[in-house]
Amino acid sequence: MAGVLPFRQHSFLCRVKSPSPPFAKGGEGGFRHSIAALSCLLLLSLLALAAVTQRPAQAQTPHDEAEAQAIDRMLMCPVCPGETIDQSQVELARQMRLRVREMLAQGAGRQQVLDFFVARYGVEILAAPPKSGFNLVAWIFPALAVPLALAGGLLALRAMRRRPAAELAPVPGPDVGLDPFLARVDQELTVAAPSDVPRTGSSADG
Amino acid sequence: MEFVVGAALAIFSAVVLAYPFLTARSGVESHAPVLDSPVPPPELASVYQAIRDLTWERQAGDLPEDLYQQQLDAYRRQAALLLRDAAVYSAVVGESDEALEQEVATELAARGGQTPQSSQDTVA
Amino acid sequence: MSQRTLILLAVALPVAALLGLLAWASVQQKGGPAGAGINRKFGGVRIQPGPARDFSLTLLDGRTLTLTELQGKVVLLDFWASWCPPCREEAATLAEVYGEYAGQPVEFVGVDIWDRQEDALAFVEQYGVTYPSGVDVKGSIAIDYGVKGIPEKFFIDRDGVVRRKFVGPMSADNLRAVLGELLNASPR
Amino acid sequence: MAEMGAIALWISLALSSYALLGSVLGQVRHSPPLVESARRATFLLPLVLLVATLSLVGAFISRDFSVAYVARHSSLAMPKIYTWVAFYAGNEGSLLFIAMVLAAMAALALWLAPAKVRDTLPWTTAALMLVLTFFLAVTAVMANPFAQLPLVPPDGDGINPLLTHVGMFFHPPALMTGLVAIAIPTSFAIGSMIGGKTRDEWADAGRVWGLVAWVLLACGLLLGSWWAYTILGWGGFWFWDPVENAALMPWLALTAFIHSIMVQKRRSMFRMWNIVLINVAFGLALYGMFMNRGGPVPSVHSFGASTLGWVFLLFLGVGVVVPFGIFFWRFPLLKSDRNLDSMLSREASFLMNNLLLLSIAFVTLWGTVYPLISRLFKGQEITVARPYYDQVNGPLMLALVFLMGVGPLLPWRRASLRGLRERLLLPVAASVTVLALLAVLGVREGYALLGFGLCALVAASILQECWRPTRVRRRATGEGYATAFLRLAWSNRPRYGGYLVHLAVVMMALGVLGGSFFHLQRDVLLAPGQSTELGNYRLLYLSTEEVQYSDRTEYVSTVEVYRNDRLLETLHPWRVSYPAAGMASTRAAIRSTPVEDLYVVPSENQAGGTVVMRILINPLVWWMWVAGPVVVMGTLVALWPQRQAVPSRQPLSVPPAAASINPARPRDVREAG
Repeated sequence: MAGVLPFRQHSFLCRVKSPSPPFAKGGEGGFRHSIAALSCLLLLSLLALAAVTQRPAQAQTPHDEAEAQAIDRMLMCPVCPGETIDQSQVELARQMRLRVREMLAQGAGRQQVLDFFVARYGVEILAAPPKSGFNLVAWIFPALAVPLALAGGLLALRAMRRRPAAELAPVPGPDVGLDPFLARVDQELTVAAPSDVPRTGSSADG
Repeated sequence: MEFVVGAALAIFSAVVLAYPFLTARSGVESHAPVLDSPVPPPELASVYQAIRDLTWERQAGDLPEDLYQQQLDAYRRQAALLLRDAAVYSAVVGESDEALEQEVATELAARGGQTPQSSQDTVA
Repeated sequence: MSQRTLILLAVALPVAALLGLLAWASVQQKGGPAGAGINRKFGGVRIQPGPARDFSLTLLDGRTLTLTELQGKVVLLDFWASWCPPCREEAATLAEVYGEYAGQPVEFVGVDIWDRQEDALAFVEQYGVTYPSGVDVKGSIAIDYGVKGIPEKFFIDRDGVVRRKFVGPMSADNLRAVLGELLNASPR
Repeated sequence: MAEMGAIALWISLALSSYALLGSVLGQVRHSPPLVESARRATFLLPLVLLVATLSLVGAFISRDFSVAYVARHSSLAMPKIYTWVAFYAGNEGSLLFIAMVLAAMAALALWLAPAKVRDTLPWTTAALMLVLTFFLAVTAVMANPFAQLPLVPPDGDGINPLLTHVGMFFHPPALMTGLVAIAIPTSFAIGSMIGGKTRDEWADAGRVWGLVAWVLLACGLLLGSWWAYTILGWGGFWFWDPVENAALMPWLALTAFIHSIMVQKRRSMFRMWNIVLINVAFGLALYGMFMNRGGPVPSVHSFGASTLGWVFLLFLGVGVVVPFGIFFWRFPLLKSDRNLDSMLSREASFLMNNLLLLSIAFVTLWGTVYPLISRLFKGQEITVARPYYDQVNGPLMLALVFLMGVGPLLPWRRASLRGLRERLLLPVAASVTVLALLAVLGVREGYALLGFGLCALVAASILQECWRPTRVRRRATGEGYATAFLRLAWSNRPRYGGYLVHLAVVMMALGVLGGSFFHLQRDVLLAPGQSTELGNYRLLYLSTEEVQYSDRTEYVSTVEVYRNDRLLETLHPWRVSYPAAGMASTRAAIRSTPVEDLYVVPSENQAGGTVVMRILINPLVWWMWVAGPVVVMGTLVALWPQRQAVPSRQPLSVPPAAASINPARPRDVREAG
């Protein structure tokens, strides 16, 4: 029936080794196939392109300003819980942003600016804990936990695989008198889904 | 005024809640779920669904014919086994007579160390 | 151990630890999140004593004051703003206690932050503040002292070392106690 | 009005306690009337709570300031439309709201429960009622919205100005409803475990209600981002704030659950795993509620510290320990019927996706508790905010997007390597092409490149999965392409609904990538008549109009946007200052196109019409908001009831040959062995 045809074609597809132009394949199906693929590609590339067109424009912003904005996002505003000085509109945040720019203009580097504020406000001024000392714990946990979880998942999968697949293995229990029930299964499947009748042959019961 | 509405609400609730007890005492048929005639086991639906899935996947060209046939047969057999067990079970248990059901359960427990699934074994 | 016990332990231990931590943190928690930089309640803040950062402040009368000028005196550095209710609450007290220490090696400096010049002038007038005060326009003094809310006070001893930090409105008795302590600690 | 509400609240507390005790006792003592009576109580509850809700609404509308809650959250100046928002603006009202929606959803869930779970329904009822009783008890005893003031004030305090935004009409209710809706699939799981029906009986109800909670949370999160984007005035939409995380974590666990429950539905596998997942989601939801209501981590938009914290901590403990206790009690019954056929199968990819999602959830959880750990062991205050989460969760999310592209290509049971290679060909080609294109165009951020490449992979694989079976079906049936595709999708709704949601996720990913890697930002001080440039735009600031109201001053600015000296649009960003509340709120003016957003927001108004503006170009963020409706549509498609291949109900006759057989089911034999 219908299921056989596409199969051939796919094995043909498989022989196309390089991931190069999808329209290399012949046949009406392949052609349509590639149209769909192309349109998808086109859309995505256009979108990405749109994002990228901003790149040359970014050069218009002085380098220091981009850097200052990056630093703004690493410093919390001390008087408003949960906001960085980039986000906050209070006076103190404005003054801190100003100080960041002054320091950069005087030639300070990113780390120096951060250190300056840590010395005055404590580490909690940093939006993320520093990757040193005890605070490494904050960073190590995800780095350890995630591979462990994935490894655990793989182990669990292996354990689930160890026994032979139950449904394909002979089910314990006698098969006496199964035929009438098999017939009923076929009948119910036919009634439930007329269009997708599974083809069942007499070879089915064992 | 507000207290009247509140009281009315409380009385209405009480009546609705008391109704099942009243009907139960006066012998009117209770609304409690009754065990009706042998229900096909719930697993059956999922096996049928699996078969439809399988068919869909074969139609989509995901499955080689031999693998499809092999799995289809396995599923059909599983469904048939479920149907047969349900039929046999209901034949033995009869009209869901609780005493009989209990008897079968104990016998089974003695034989295989396993009780059949029923709402009764949850209470223990 | 069976699979069940293992899983049980793997779930129970972290959950117990988490619940314990949350309970501990809830006990610890004082007051709650600070509201937009206003310290309504009085309290001491533990600090590492260290040399005070120098600053220069343009006072309301136009003169310029630097911290080095005050070397040898016990200095109370008070951060305030005219719009802040607890600052208003303690303003008269501060002015009064300042008067008491006239003639002793004690100086108060009022640093007005996050505020406007004209409001500051009105405030000083209203509460009879006589000690040097000025507006920290760029906020550089506040940043140097790590001010997180107002009112906030720093006590600097006669050697120029920051000894104490307090938040919230301070009572006259508390003020006298701390000033006395610092005066006695390093008599010159 | 207030008395009636209070009475209704107490009646509902009595009803829910009765329903809880009644269903447990009725089940233990085999008393069908008691069980039935308890069931009726669950249907009465929404009705009684509706009375309570309406009386609070009535108190708001009639400006009854003798009710403390009304006085605190509304004022005479407040437009009546904001009653809806004021209702849940504080602890008391939001708890009543939660109780109301939980009661309504619980009644609906119990009413619609499939026959398969009927035997264990009383236990499910008990679990649901336990949750509801908790909320009602807290509302009635500790945070009663109907509490009266001894002296009636002439006017109320008014509503928090940040809440007067369209997003606030839907974002908090969606989040609260979503969080509490997780109780429903959890209760079905708990009910079936207590009742010993540990096969797949609960899988259908669990999936449906899991999806409902999931889509509600998704909408809540998106609307919250949109609100933050338009009103908070910093130009971003997500900050990994503790409150945002509180909703995100259960949503992640739910995402894992709605994938994994499909495996149980289709393949009778992952039984234990699904119960663990839904319990974890529920636990995380309770953790979120605890954090928002008096938790030890401050946040911009939490309800603030209160004594409720302890009660919610206790409830968190109970809500985690009890379900897991039941799980371990029923552990031996929860073995799956089937084994995994192959590591290279959809089942396996689902498990991996689950683990990734849970990893993100737990890393986020770790981030929220780390400050406490630092305080405990080092006595040092630490902030964990966006840069941390971006760094630790970013790679995980990319991995998730990758799985989203590959997972659907894997068939159930077992994939042949050859087949997989065939199916990966096109998506990988698409991905490589996009990558190459971007690299040629000069994109150098590794993350952004990888992200766009993975988006292409997912989009291409989804298109292929729509296209390939359509073609096959067309060949077989001779239908047109559209008909073939629609029939195909309709015959496998969970799958195609899922694809639609995946597409929406790709859109969101585009928004996130564009917004975080390619945005331009500038803060400028502008006097009227001055202009500034950003990107290809030139912005001319004309003027600011100042409007005084009794409680606020509104500053509406006019900015003309030019590109290549052509006027594109005139924008009106505005800012409102509330001197009494010491607050200000802004409304950004956004020129939004699929390519990029031009975002203008005034952050300070100075004398003489001078204004400090923040101007941003945020590429692709438009897609983020379009994704919302697509998520809802996809979920609706997936939820649309599937016509099951229902086993017929005709009596099962026993053929003579079979009558002599031992009725023990084969599976039982297997499990015993």
